[in-house]
Amino acid sequence: MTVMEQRGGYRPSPPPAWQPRTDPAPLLPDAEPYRVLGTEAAGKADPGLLRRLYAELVRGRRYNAQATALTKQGRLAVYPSSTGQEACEVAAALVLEDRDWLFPSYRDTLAAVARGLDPVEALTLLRGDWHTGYDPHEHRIAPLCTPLATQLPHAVGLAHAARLKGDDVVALALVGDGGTSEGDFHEALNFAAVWQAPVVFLVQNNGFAISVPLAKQTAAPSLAHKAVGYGMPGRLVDGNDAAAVHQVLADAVRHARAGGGPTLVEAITYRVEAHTNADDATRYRGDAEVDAWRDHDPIKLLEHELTTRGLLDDAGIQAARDAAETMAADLRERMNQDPVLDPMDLFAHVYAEPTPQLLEQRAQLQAELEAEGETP
Amino acid sequence: MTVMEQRGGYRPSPPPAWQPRTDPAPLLPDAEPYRVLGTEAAGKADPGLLRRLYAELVRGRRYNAQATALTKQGRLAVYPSSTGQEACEVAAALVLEDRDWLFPSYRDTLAAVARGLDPVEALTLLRGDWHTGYDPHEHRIAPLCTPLATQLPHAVGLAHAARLKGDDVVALALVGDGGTSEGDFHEALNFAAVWQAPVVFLVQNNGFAISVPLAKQTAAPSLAHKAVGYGMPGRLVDGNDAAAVHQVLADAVRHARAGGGPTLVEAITYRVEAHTNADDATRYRGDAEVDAWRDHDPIKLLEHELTTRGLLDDAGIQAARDAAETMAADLRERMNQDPVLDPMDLFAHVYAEPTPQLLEQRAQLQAELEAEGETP
Amino acid sequence: MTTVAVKPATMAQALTRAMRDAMAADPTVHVMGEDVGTLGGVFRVTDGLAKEFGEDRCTDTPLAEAGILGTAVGMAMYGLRPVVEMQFDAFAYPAFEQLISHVARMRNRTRGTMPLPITIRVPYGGGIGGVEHHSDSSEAYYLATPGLHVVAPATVADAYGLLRAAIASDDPVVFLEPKRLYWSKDSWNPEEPQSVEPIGRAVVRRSGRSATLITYGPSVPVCLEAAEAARAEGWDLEVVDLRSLVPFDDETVCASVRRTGRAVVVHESGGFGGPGGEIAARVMERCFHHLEAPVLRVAGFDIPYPPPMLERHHLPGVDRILDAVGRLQWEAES
Amino acid sequence: MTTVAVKPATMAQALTRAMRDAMAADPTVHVMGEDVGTLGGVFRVTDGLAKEFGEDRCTDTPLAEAGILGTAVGMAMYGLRPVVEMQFDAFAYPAFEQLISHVARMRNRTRGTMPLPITIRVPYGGGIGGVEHHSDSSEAYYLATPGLHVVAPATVADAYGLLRAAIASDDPVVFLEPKRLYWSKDSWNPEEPQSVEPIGRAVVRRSGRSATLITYGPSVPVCLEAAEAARAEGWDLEVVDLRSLVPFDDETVCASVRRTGRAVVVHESGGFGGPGGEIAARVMERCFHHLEAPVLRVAGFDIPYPPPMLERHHLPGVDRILDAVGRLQWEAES
Ligand SMILES: Cc1ncc(C[n+]2csc(CCOP(=O)(O)OP(=O)(O)O)c2C)c(N)n1
Ligand SMILES: Cc1ncc(C[n+]2csc(CCOP(=O)(O)OP(=O)(O)O)c2C)c(N)n1
Ligand SMILES: [Mg+2]
Ligand SMILES: [Mg+2]
Repeated sequence: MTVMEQRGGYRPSPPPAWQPRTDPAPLLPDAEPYRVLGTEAAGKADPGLLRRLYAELVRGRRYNAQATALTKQGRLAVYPSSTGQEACEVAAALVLEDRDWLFPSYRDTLAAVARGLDPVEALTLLRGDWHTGYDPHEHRIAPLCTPLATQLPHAVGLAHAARLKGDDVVALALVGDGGTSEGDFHEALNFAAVWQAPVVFLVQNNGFAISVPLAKQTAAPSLAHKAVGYGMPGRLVDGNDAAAVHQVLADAVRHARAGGGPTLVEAITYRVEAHTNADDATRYRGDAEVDAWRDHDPIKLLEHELTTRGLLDDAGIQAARDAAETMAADLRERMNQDPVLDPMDLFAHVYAEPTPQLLEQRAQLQAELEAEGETP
Repeated sequence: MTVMEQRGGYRPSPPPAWQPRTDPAPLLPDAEPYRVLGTEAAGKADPGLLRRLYAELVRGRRYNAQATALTKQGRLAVYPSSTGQEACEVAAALVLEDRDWLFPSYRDTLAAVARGLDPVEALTLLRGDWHTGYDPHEHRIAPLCTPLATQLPHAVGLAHAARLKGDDVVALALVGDGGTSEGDFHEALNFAAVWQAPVVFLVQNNGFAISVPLAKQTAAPSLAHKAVGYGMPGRLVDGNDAAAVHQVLADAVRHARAGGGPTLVEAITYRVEAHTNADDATRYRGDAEVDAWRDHDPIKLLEHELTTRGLLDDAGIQAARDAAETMAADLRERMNQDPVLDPMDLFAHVYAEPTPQLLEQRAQLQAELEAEGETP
Repeated sequence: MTTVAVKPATMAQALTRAMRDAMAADPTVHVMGEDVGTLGGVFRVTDGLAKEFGEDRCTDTPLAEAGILGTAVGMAMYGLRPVVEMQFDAFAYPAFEQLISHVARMRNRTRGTMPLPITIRVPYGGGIGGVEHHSDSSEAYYLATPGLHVVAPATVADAYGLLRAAIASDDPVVFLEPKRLYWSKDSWNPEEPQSVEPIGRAVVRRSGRSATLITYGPSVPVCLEAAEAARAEGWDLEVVDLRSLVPFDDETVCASVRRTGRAVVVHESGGFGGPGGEIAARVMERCFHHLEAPVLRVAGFDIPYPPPMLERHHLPGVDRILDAVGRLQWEAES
Repeated sequence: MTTVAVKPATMAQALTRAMRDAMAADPTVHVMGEDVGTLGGVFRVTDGLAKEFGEDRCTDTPLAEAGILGTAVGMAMYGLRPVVEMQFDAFAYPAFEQLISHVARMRNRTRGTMPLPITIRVPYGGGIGGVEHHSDSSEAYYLATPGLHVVAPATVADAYGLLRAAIASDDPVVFLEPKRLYWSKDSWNPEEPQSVEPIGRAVVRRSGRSATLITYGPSVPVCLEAAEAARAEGWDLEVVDLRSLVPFDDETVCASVRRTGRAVVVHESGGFGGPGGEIAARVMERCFHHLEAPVLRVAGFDIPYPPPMLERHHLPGVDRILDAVGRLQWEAES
């Protein structure tokens, strides 16, 4: 074939199959975190919900303080506090229906408690008597997850399975800013979007992954911007504004329930305390930063709104505090009792039926304990 | 503290630390893949470069055909052809300086060959006599990488190390559309952006990961949109337009070299042949789709441009074809010779010094071979 | 009754049939992985399942192994029975954190309230001329992970029976499919009703008096061949096919070794830190006074899996097995 | 000369010192990982390095272990010597594909032209009351991966000497740091010039005639304690500290067992498929006719690592070791 023939016969064509699959514009988060408290939107919020959020925030703050105190008394091995992040924890719990599932990370015992889990059961992992202190099916709360971001694909799989079964179930998964760097975050979000699974991802961006500040974690405009790369909407919210977090999550849950697929929500918040009681935060951050955030406090914000609008008075505040004290006293008392342990549990749940090898080992331990006189 | 006191003393403050870290707008890819051939931009392109690209495309197509033929003759264990994707392969090779590094995936032997690697060395992995048939340092080509996306963090680390050393080195890493779903893709891009490493990621979106079409791989507006979530620019380019791919990559390389950090480029192309010679593509796609893409062929596109503009005549076309035939004949002849194998190589490179255990095993094999009379 | 001439089936076909039967019997069984749907898998082991049961039951996933196994965990939490295909052994590595930290431990973590009945199918082992990363034997990693069952069939019938058992198991099972036996055939008749083979029972594939070859998966046919060849040397070898590495059938293995007094463990996986050490140590612990010689091991070398043209030097073959048998201190015999 | 009273240092301090000295001696040594910079690591083992050498030499990475190890591979390709910290053993699992498919194989893949001198520091083992995923013993995975060296110090001096050797090695080294020995002290004097301890040599920590305890890492002090306690029972136990699992020092181990005729392998890692099987099998293969009894194993149970309040039942302790020694068929003695 000569050049002439070619020139006559061939017309360059555009790439055939390609077209933008979705319009990115609606996926992009707003430039500023969404806020309700102190804005006009607060007027439209349900006062009952706001009061409920307030009561839970106060209880949550007290719960965090009590759990931290228990580490000092040697009653908890370790406690990663969510003080300062209560708005996220509480909103995540309250936004779900009973039939929905919550996938907490290791820091989110409060979300589990706010959803109705007995605080003692929530703290079993951190006390050290067993890994997960509750039956996940009872409150539809997956085990508190220690390996970061690994719970996210679980949430996607569960939501997908529910949808396949035709059940109206949404999964809400919590993860930290640090956790977004893990490959599992990426794979989970991608699967969710491809499967259009009814799942909501809530990133609590509390500024730090232990000592590592967000600037060393990502160069993205915001973590919510990651959503675009999966084809799901990204939303930014003030994570200390309980009303805003609740509203953004409620929208995302509704969207998922209606078959609209997953949403990524980034809540801007702050870890006011150290990473855990074992951490020394002065090594990596100054007091000024912490103080600034203490001012933008979730309880203060909501209390201000409620009192200003006459929805809460001193009696109401006192009632919330009393309820929190009751919870704390009960928790303190029950955590001060030594848990009853059975060493044979080591072998009881490894398999549905223990292997012959495990039975041998069980017998060995049994004999040892009998020799020690530990068991009858 | 009473409500009144609080109301007087506390003013809600905005979240203190947060601000959008970068403006997302310049990171977003254009709505349409960038094209040069057949557009005004072609007039500004360097004719010498276009002719060089053309010669390499013709040679590359011939190389692909020859390698596939070698599988039929049992001279290659397997060959994943890049027929139809030559524009990406060739542009990736030509855009780099000698001191830069190329990180190919398993499909990218052509990119390595276009960069100057002996085709026989490039094909060693697929012939089966050794894993990597060349010294990566010689041409600064990392080993062809089989586990998908795992080469991407390598590219980031190398580029980062070069920058730390003060060397002017850019790394260009190739990956497929399927590979973007792996966690390593995510982690590599994030590290690159946080470190502002001089690295360019080229995704060859050829429509399929073996049998799985892009629609089952991602719901994103485009793969280039993933860049936003890392805070790096995303670029879309017509992957069959060699001039466009070269230009977009050249811009990205220049940007990286100048300290501007990484870029993600998505090239829209098509895998015209089956996944490998062992694959049966009729199981998952129809002829019509393939035919449409055959029309939007990288060689045809560039040939049309060059001939239309009088930059190439029949003699030039013939010269390119002849050069390709010479390469193919040489490759055929050399691949038809049995490689010389030394079974003792199995133990030679596992460690800098073989362990005592390996020395024992080496002696065992040696004895076996002597018993068989295989070695002197 | 009429007798019908039946074409013997391959192991691959038996595996397909096992999944098909399981899916037909139990709507919670879901197959998932890379290319398992439309294509039917790169080894065609899931061929036809998407067509018969729909893409929701046999799903082409995105290309991400941790994502595949991680979402399977979530599906199992909700009551499904995922059967996951890892395309090749080395491509299961990205999923190791999900495997070790969750799949193997979720039941234990939750005191049995959240079992994960997941089957992880891993085409494994070498001998197929595959390029790097396509021929690993990774069972050592699975063995050392409590909470997993680890199974490897060697016959067509076991491929069916054990895969049915794996899918029916309430525990996670790593199901190792010897790649180079995919196209092997034996007397298995696909037209007959098939039976489930309980996990955890070794079987004596060949009786013998001189010594025991303890093996599993792709090395079983090699050991049977070696046993045939050994007759010429005057050895009558017994061959034990473990079928399941976890749980381990000490009873069958030790009964054999106590009878023969000598044993060689044979597997393709690397020797150092491989299954053979565990097996040899167990046999020694339990049969010490019956042993006429140390339990020897014939295994792959302690090297990365070799390129195709050199793999035959790496794989345990008949000669290497006979050589080991010859070193079982027969001098002491008379 | 004046004698100065020197405070003994902890193992953590010796490790810090090893990195500091290596970084000072060789500008290509780079430390990287989660929280290793500003914080100095969650165990403070990298304390002060970022301050002394700058953040480019001791870098807080994003939170992604595959990314950490994967970028370290690239850095090593360019001539650096990365020292990677995995925050806890179980958090190395996400990096397994990079470890197995690249770190362990790159030298072999490229016929030695692309060595990867990477040290992977893994705080490992239990006994510190850590919640789930913080106390694993993962050495079985590393042992079964040809191309890696696997090292575990048990003394402060070895922590220094072996880490220096690991960093200087042209091969990748998985360096297992027994978490519960981080705060242990011994006679190591940080003011003295320190020496590098070549990788691959076991050492007899205590001589004895009755039987050999073969061990490493966190179980070394436990075995020494057991050996002391055993005197009351009339046993004089020898304790061999392996120090390096790969390469394995068959010579030292077998010399000891040939002397004593009896051996127990002790480690925290799970028994089934754990290092003990390999070690017992090797000893049997090499010392069969010297053995008065089977080589026994005392290991962690084959269970996921237990919660803190139950871990003492899981960990091999003095009693369990003595019990095993008691089962070494002493009746046959007289
Ligand atoms: C896979 C994995 N790597 C490392 C760790 C150790 N680790 C525990 S918490 C933590 C920081 C988490 O940061 P972020 O995700 O922001 O959550 P936050 O602690 O702020 O709630 C790290 C590194 C872990 N748990 N899992
Ligand atoms: C980690 C990993 N998983 C699976 C595979 C098997 N595999 C080889 S190629 C391929 C498809 C790759 O698709 P894509 O990334 O789009 O590249 P392309 O083949 O189109 O060039 C798969 C699944 C692999 N090589 N590595
Ligand atoms: Mg955080
Ligand atoms: Mg592709």
